[in-house]
Amino acid sequence: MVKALGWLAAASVAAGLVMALGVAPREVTQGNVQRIMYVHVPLILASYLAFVVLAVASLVYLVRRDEAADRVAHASGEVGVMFVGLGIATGSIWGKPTWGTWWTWDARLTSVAILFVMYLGYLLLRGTIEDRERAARYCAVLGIVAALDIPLVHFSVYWWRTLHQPPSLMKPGGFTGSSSILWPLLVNLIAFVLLYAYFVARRVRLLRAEAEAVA
Amino acid sequence: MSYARRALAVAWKDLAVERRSKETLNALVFFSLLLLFVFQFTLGGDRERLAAVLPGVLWLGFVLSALLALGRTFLVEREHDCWEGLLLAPGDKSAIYLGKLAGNLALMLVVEALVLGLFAVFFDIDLGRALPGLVVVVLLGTLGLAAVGTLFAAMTANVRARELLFPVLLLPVQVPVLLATVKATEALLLGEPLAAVGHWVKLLVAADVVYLAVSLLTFDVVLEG
Amino acid sequence: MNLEPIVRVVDVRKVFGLVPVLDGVSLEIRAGEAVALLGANGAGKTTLLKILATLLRPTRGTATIAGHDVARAPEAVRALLGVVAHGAWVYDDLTARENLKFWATLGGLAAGADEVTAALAGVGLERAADARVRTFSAGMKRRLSLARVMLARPRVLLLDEPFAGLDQRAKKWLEGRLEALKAAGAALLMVTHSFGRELGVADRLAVLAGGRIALDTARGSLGPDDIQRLYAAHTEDGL
Amino acid sequence: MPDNWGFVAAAYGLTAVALLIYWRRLAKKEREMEVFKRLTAPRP
Repeated sequence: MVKALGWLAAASVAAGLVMALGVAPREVTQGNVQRIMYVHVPLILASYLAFVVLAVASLVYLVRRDEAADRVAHASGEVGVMFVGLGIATGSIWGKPTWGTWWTWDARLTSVAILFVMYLGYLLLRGTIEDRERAARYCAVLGIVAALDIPLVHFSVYWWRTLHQPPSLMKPGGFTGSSSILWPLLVNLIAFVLLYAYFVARRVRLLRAEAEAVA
Repeated sequence: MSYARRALAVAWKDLAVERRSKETLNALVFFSLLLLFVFQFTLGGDRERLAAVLPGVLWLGFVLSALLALGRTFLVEREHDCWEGLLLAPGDKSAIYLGKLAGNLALMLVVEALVLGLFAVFFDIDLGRALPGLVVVVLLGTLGLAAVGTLFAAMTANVRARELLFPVLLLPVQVPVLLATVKATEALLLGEPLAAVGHWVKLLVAADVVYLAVSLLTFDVVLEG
Repeated sequence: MNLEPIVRVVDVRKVFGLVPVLDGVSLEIRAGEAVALLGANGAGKTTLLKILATLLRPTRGTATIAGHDVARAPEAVRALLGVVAHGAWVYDDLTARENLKFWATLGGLAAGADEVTAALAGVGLERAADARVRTFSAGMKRRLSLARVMLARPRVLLLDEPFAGLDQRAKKWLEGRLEALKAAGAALLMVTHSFGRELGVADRLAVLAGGRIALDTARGSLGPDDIQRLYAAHTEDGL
Repeated sequence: MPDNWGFVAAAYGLTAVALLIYWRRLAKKEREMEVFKRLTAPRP
């Protein structure tokens, strides 16, 4: 099953790549550098999915103390942090030619950076506690608190940015809605979600093997 | 109503231990004086620069002393080997959370009042008009910090490198509270009425409600040992 | 002593990392009965005590107190428990009376001032009732934690080396208190290293070796040297 | 507006490399787990 998911993910990533670099039109104002959007936006949206899955799995673990749920949370956190980290990196690579600087306190990049640090803390907590059962419990609580914090982070960062200077026109990740842009974006989004699912599946299988080896 | 009595017992115990040992209070008072001098040396001279930076500096002082105070929440239990005693107390553990939270709030508010007073005197800021609004913002912000801080202090009480882990876990989660309080303080110090920062106040209230609710619901799980 | 055991441990296994500290421990204690648990250092005595005290979850097997599973219903178990562990659970900056009052209130007991004074008198601390616990000796701190436990009138008492560090007079006094609790119907599990007079309280001796109960016998008329011989025999085989 | 293909390549390249590293790390750990299992498998 996991292997099939792997091939499916690989195929859709390849398709996404072709569409992003070939099929999608050359953006009028930004030029081809805008094609970074087709990997930057899916990475961030997939990481949001990862953090939602993490919170739900944490809740399931707390209610049913089901180790499998904890493993899903752990795997989802790991892949989520990687994706959001890559999202930030690609965002700043995109920002350099567009705004002339690697980093701007743009609302979206800021809130994504905060998520990155918050869930990096989740992985740090996971790594610090030896006793697996206690680590699972504490990480479940942190997973839920962090997820509930995401909307608060978004509101506060947006008000902090938009109430003073108008949102910059060429903001990376701005959705110019023409369909020729939307299709490649959608395909790439599905590709990265499948990739996320594939990585989580393999990581969960590995975590289960590690747990069984000890029991 | 043994729930309230148990929460009060925990709060009373913490404040009694604190009043007699004065460990944390001394550390925090000394820390805020230190902070004041550092800011005085670096910023004291230039009035305009000071006014622009003051809200950030003030809240930096509040947050750093909050980290010190909150990080020590379960220190007395750990040092006197009473952690297992808390674990084995039958009944709803969130009463212990509320007791610890009250103790933390009292301690943090005392230090914040001191820091605010010192700043007002040493940087001769006219707090007069802004004070009522400031009190509201400080109370809501401190509650937000303490609500999650007390929960995370319980989580990191028995963990290796807890002094490092605690701020790393707490600060990112507290970004909304930090943004709201600094921006609101900035506006208030510029003379704007509290209504002008209504949206920040609403965000702080929402954050406090979320933090308190999730902490009360999950504290039992954290205190399972 | 009624027949139904109040403490029942069935094939409990506990693994730390890859090391099985407990490997199938089974034990039963009835109300009003005291069991002394002997064993070498690291044999898992304190681990078993912690599992019964709901502080550790067994990797496998079950342990119940008055029918409540320690892992699944810790709250119900804790209401019946009295634990005197290595740590005396005392706040040095509070007085003996304040400590008792705090633990009683936290335990949900409506212990009035007179009850607290009586408990302090019961453990011979009435003179030091209002002194800071910081000034107490180890023996006095142990007596204070015993007073804390007796206030709650537990049905099961878990004691981790209660006699360690006590002088002869305090040992004899503690023995008397434990006999009184037993007579009142409490079940006692006492982890100890000494084979001396303190075992007088125990109705049964259990030796923990190789992760299992290697010996479980009535104390009867066994003198200290008989116990020594039995213990040596079983711990050698166990290693 | 210059096309900055270099930046596009950098973004895609970085993402590809990172995903590959993670994938290889998973594969390596899985192989290690197989070896560990064979070693600790109880003798039939």
